[in-house]
Amino acid sequence: MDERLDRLLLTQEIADFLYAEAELLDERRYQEWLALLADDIRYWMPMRRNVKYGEDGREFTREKSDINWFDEGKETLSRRVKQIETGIHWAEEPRSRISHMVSNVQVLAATPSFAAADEVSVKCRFLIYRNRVETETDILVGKREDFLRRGGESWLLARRRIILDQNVLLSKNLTFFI
Amino acid sequence: MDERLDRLLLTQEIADFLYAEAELLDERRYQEWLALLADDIRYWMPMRRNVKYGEDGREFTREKSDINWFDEGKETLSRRVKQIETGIHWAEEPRSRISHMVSNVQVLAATPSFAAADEVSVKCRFLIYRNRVETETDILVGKREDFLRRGGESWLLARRRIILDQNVLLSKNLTFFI
Amino acid sequence: MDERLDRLLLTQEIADFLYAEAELLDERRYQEWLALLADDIRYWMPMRRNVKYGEDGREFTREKSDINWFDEGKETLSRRVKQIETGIHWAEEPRSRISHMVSNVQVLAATPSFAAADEVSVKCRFLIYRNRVETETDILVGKREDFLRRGGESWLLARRRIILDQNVLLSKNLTFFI
Amino acid sequence: MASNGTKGYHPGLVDLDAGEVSREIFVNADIYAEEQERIFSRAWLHVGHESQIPNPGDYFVSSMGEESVILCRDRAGAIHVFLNSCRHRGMKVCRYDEGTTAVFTCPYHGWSYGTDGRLVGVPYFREAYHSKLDKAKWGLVEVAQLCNYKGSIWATWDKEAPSFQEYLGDFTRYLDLQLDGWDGREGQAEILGGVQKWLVPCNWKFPAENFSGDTYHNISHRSVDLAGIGPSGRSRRDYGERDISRKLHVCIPDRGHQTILYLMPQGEPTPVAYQSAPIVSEYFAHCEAEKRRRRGEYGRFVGAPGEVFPNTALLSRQPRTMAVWHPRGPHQTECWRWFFVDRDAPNEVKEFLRDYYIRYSGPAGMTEQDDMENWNYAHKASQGVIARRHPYSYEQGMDTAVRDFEWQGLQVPGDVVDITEVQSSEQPMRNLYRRWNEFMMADSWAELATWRRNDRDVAE
Amino acid sequence: MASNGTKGYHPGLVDLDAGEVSREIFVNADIYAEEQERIFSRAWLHVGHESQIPNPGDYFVSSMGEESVILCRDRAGAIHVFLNSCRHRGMKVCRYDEGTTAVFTCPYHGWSYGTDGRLVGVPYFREAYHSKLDKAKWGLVEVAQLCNYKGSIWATWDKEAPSFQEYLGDFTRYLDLQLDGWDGREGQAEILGGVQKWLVPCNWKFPAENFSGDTYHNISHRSVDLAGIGPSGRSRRDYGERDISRKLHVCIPDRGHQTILYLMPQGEPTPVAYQSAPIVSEYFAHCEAEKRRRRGEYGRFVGAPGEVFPNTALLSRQPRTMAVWHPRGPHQTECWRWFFVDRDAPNEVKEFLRDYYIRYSGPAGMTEQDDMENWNYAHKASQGVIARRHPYSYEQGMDTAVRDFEWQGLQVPGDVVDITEVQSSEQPMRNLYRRWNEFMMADSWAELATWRRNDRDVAE
Amino acid sequence: MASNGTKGYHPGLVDLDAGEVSREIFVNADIYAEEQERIFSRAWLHVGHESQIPNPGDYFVSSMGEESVILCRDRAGAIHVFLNSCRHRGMKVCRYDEGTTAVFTCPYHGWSYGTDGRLVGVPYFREAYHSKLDKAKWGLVEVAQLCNYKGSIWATWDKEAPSFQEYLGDFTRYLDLQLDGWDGREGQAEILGGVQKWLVPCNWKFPAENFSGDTYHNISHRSVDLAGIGPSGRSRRDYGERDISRKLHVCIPDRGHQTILYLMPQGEPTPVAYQSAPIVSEYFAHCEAEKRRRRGEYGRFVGAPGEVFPNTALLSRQPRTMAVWHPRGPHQTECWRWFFVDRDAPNEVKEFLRDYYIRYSGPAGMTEQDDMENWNYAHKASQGVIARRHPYSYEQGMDTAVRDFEWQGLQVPGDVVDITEVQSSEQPMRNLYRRWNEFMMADSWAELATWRRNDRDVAE
Ligand code: FES
Ligand code: FES
Ligand code: FES
Ligand SMILES: [Fe+3]
Ligand SMILES: [Fe+3]
Ligand SMILES: [Fe+3]
Repeated sequence: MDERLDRLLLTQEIADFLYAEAELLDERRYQEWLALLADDIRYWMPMRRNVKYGEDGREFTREKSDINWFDEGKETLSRRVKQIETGIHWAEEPRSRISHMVSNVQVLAATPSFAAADEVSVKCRFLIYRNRVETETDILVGKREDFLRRGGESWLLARRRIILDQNVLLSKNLTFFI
Repeated sequence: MDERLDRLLLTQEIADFLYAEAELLDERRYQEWLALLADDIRYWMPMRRNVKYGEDGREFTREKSDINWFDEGKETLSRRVKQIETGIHWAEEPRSRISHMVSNVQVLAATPSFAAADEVSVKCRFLIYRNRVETETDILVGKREDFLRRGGESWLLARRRIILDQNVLLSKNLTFFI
Repeated sequence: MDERLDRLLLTQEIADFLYAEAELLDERRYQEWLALLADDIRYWMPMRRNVKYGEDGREFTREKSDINWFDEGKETLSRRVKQIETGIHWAEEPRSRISHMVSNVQVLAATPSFAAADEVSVKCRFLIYRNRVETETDILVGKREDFLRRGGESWLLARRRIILDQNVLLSKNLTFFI
Repeated sequence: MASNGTKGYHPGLVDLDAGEVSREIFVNADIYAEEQERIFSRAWLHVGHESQIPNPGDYFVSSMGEESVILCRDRAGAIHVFLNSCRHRGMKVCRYDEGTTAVFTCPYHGWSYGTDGRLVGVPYFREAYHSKLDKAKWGLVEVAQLCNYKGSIWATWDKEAPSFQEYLGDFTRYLDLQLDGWDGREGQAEILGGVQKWLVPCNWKFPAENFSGDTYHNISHRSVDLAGIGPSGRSRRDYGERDISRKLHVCIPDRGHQTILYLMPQGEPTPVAYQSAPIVSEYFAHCEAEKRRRRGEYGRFVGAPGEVFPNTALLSRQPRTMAVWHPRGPHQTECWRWFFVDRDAPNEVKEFLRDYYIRYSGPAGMTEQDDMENWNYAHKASQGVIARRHPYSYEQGMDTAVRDFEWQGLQVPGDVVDITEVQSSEQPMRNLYRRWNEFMMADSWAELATWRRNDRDVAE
Repeated sequence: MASNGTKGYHPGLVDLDAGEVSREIFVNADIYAEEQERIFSRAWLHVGHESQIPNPGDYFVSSMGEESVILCRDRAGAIHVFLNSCRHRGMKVCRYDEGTTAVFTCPYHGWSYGTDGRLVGVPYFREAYHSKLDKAKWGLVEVAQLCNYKGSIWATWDKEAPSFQEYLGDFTRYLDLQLDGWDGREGQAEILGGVQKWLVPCNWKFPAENFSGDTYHNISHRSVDLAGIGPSGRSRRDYGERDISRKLHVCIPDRGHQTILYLMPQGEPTPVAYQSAPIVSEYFAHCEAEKRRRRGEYGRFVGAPGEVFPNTALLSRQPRTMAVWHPRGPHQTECWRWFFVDRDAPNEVKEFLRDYYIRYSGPAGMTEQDDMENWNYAHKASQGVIARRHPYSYEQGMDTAVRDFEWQGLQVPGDVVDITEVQSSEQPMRNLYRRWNEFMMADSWAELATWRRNDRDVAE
Repeated sequence: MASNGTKGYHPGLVDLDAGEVSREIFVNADIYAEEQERIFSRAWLHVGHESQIPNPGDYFVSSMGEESVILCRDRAGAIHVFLNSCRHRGMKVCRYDEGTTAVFTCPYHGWSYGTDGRLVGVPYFREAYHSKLDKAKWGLVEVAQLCNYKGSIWATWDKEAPSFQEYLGDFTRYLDLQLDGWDGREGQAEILGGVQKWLVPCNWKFPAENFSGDTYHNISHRSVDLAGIGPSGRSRRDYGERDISRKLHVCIPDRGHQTILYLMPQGEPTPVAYQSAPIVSEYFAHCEAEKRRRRGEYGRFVGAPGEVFPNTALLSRQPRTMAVWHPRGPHQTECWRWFFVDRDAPNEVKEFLRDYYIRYSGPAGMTEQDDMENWNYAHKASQGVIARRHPYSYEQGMDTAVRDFEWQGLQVPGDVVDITEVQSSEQPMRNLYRRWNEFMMADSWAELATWRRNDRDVAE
């Protein structure tokens, strides 16, 4: 019973973190969002290929050696925020109306334990709805694998792997965080 | 530990309420849905403008003074239900096939306490899928901020603020509840 | 308090099961998915009609007597898996990129009790995003009513009723599991 | 072949003698393309209201036909309407819905335009252009004519078009019902914050003809009548005065404008409305009295849905709104709706009316919802090759309109059908499509200003 | 320019001497528009089955070409097919899929039509119309001809078209295999509840030619063969009789109908099938014997996929279904599929077959899924300017069809290619496009009824 | 009527004397259709890079214009480009993005093609085809000409087209900057794994003209300049050499190719870059020296954005990429981007550059994002009937180009505008549309190879 409860409490805590993060992004509170990122964060979103059955190894572009949609750390992420906050980043000016829907939150691992976790790996599904100017609309859906590390009060996002369910990107840009 | 547990139990209780509410709407059990609304409910859905960076104050139309998509109380909501139930409200006859997806449930505040809450403010994301007649389809996504009050057995919805991520409404009508 | 906690723990346990199931499907681990299905599973997805107000009885095609989108047991489901795994099931070769989003998880009943449940009936909303080849994209949204039975370690899916919010199917095929 | 139908418009498609109009004009892509040239680039279109841009530098981004335009007030206080597209490479220079600015600077290469449309900033003008670019030639494209009529802003792309007043003709008096105060004072209207914008999958002419005065479709609003929406808490959407007034269809031949009009009896006061809300009731009672005083006999006019050709809808009673039906392809319309109250009305009155407007109008409006459902599926069911062979019927009340209609000592300008007893007619739609046909056929405003010829004829 | 290709159809695009057909006829928007006029408004189209509307007032909303139609039974029990669009402003009068009603009342202005299509209700007919509207003229648009052939309902918009029987010609006998009981009794078919409807991004002719008898694409079904789907639990989708019968391609020249046919040996009983399910096995054994008795030598016919020109697919063996390929633009098809069982079959048999049908057919059908994938991407890869320069190949088995084919004392009506040994031919597709070309070229049914001229020639 | 504008292209729309180009050529559907025939099926197009298919049997699925093509290496090692569509019924024969195979087997009926395009497998060839099908005639459609230029693969569908080298003309030297090593060695480029593909809602010519050398839109990148993205950690996207070099617009008249070029001073070494990263800094310093040694004076060339007519973009400095703008309808473009590094560069250098490329380029690229926003809304705001009446302005630096431009003893091939002081010109766009106009007007390559006539003139 206790173990189930520990798992439950941790899962809810992590879910709350992910929801709070989504809240900051959707409310455009980017500086607060940056504060949730570990200094050594890796933010990676590979591209996907159509491959023959059995050749799944070649489906994703490789982190740190291939071209990816995103493959960067906190410095670049901070610059992206800074760019939006210039108020003249035309691709986000006027700014998009965005909702991050996070579902299927699964805590895959917790160390040292669920009862006293310092590090957690969590997977979820996301749907991002982005609408801007008059009728421009994008829907992006996929999976996210996050690695969280306890940092003082809160948790810190130490690594994010984003799997978008697309081949040709169906949006003209990726000016938002996923 | 206890406090975390209280928070957890309340969050789940509120989530259950929101899911049950969605169930009533999707199952077209409108009278039961009305029973979940406080007599003094305020149901507000502003329109959104594209504004210059830094002028966010002008993004939303104002409750009770501007024109909004919705800005009404229980009497009007009841009339809307009554209209559908005439069976000749052509915009809903034949009736739409609707799913309310509710995610990112966050209890923002509970008074007097999480352990013994009488009032709760909760925020979530919604995706409404609406399909009707042959191929007519709408997807609406956004945020909801609800204020719930304990009313006897169950909770009552005392206030709902709906933020739709659209500027020009991409649907021909809003004959459903959000 | 205990009862609320039992309900909470069970709900989370069932949600975890549904998320884990979605994970297996999205990761194309079909054999493991089959292992989650009871031998006597009934997998039913009716078609939907536009009917006059008050004639809801005729909205859905009937299980086991009408034509349905799906109305089958484990043998046929296993053959579907086998077909995909031939690597030459062209409708899934190259394979689709799929995400199952599960939300609004509601445990409707548990027997004999929430504390020691052997059987559970659970309802949720689903959104399935399917993208394949270059730009082909489908979004399917609806409700699922599952009946789960405890089978040794894990739970087993004993019955699934899928209500898709469509009339004319807006996808060219249903080569994936819902 | 008919599935994309006849190539372009030919007059047989609108047959007013037979009272029939072909479905082609609603669903045919070539005819739609012609409409953009022949109607939307030549007619006067409604753009907005001056109260939306009270101060110098204020702007409101509106639409004329398919295109985005900027309604703004320059530093000298003059009002302008510009095409919202940079002259250099076409970039949409203003992508905000409204605001205040000193210049419109293009995001692409930085050309900047004053609020009077002049090209004021060209990066590297001296270096890259060797000061040769003729800035005077490359300002924002401005409408050919603009008119501020009692606060409402109208514009046309055609410099040959007659003045807006001449364009309105005798319809002026009916437009006044929309724009003046309920008490009859000039231009007292104020726009509530928030312009509704939404998309409907139908041709723009479905709402246009509906608001021309479709008195025949009340049956489609039966559900809201049963549910009750009335400001008096009563279940009918209309008012006591109906019982004592004459209900008229008023059409301005040669102009294509038409409206429903309620004509009150002579001498009798307008019945009290909104009894449920004393303050509101008093306000309107007071205004009615004032109106009679100010307007004399014409104070007996009470407005109702009407249409200024081609795509501006009036509704000068509660819910008091104006709408524009922007074409967005043959099969889609973007509806915009402005909401009106008397500037000087008490807040209780404004609040009371606002509540009513919101639940009545637009996509969330219990009344308008059913209209849009009908427009959507009437359009959809008219696209096929067989459907196109069967014209719509506009025979209702053929040849029943009279000129010089008079009742109890008051003459009503325009062609009038008294529908008090007959309940309905399709005279307004026939008036609309007669004018629409003229626009589609005429090659110049010289042809379109038919009344000038008529006057001449008379003169001779 | 070729990207929207040649403007409209010209005969060179179908070159049957060379056995080539241009990709233009599949992807060109102008040709698609012509098809709506020349094919779908002139040919006989399948609408539904009488068992779907057993009682007076019953209706089933179906589709003919791009358009929605109402199949209904009037109070006198007569069957009608009407365009589902109000004559007044075109509103879709019935938006339910099926049901029972006394009248169809339009939601917009309330005109109502009887189940016999007559305009029976016009609000304010006396007042607003002064009783002048000619109601007889404004009833629902009805098809020009309707035929109830053994329970299947067919209709055409063209009054000049020949009778359905004449339209079928010698194909009647093959259609009977679909509509009669398996035991050979007339019109014993019953439709299972639920008509499948789904969208496929391809031109309607891809499924039409596939079901005309594409015996060449079995390879695309290899995965389901490996997975196993057979009703006998065996891994092949077909049956023992294949081993002993002749497999034929049968085409009706001048009509554009074609099918695959299995011809059983003389005297030999049809091999037992469905051994895994004794009741089913017995039922079919019994029916086979009965059929031989009733039909004599023709009882040796066993059906298979076939096509009634232009867009109705037959499949008269298990899974026993009929399908219609509704055009929804040049690049999209809406597929409808009806499922058949013998009305008097035991429930175990119906249940057994239903299971098989569901897992075999339609968007969730393990077999049909791969067909649709091919139609989708064959269409998509044929749209480009270079692709359009390269016609498809239809050379398979050119000039191998014989008239008066006979085997073991039974003559088979139509042009026949015996594919038992050669495995496959493209004679059915050539037959389809020959007829398609005639429809696209001919200006009248006088031209299209080529057989009449031929008969006359013979007579002379 | 103008809403779908003029029917097709006519030369007045590109008026280079006035320095104006009509919006029609960007938004008109008929002109778009003509482009597919006249430009994309006749010009040389970029397909990929040989390093993507190093071994026999390797393939990469690419695109030419609207169509999918297969770039592959046959068993003998020869490189081919084929239309990705089966000859039988058009099925897309290869639906993977890349891989290795012995044959391409069609999923529909199983025809199979060798990696040399020959039709090698036809099921039932003997039985069903009676061995009559002329296999030699039905192989995969292959491009008319293919050229492997320093590892980059180019192809054209037109056998009349001149060789790629002749097509390039004097532009060769600038393409070399893209394909050779930074140290000047031939064809040292390597493609990083992963080709970016994304959709932008604009006509393909917006990116084409932007990459032709739009030196005027830096202002639109102000936000990234402020945020800082530079590889040196500095906030500017460009480099020290700018301060000492001449910045040129180089255009190849008659060919339609153009680029920006930095010309270094004689004798002076190129300033050190990337000081923040010593290894990278050293590498480039070393390469610069090597390049000067190898290329002599031409080593003073430093590349920049450029365009090979019609739709291939070069960027031969960091971020070193090539892009193709595939037309996907008049209103949509599919962008593909390949990323280059020197094959023999140290891993630290490759890694360093890769990071920079990713944050700079493509849909997630902080720089390119703002370009696409501008292309999107410039296109959108140019579609209306009024907008189309107002051409874009291309007057910048008219008549300022010189032939035989020389600086410090080095002559630069092509027409050159020195923009070092004037900052910018629109000569490259004028060069692009001049050639575009020739393609749209000319009926044959005999006409298009204008330089041959010029040479002849000279000869005479
Ligand atoms: S597009 Fe506006 S400045 Fe170039
Ligand atoms: S549209 Fe049917 S009654 Fe008017
Ligand atoms: S389509 Fe390729 S073999 Fe038939
Ligand atoms: Fe109405
Ligand atoms: Fe098949
Ligand atoms: Fe740029």
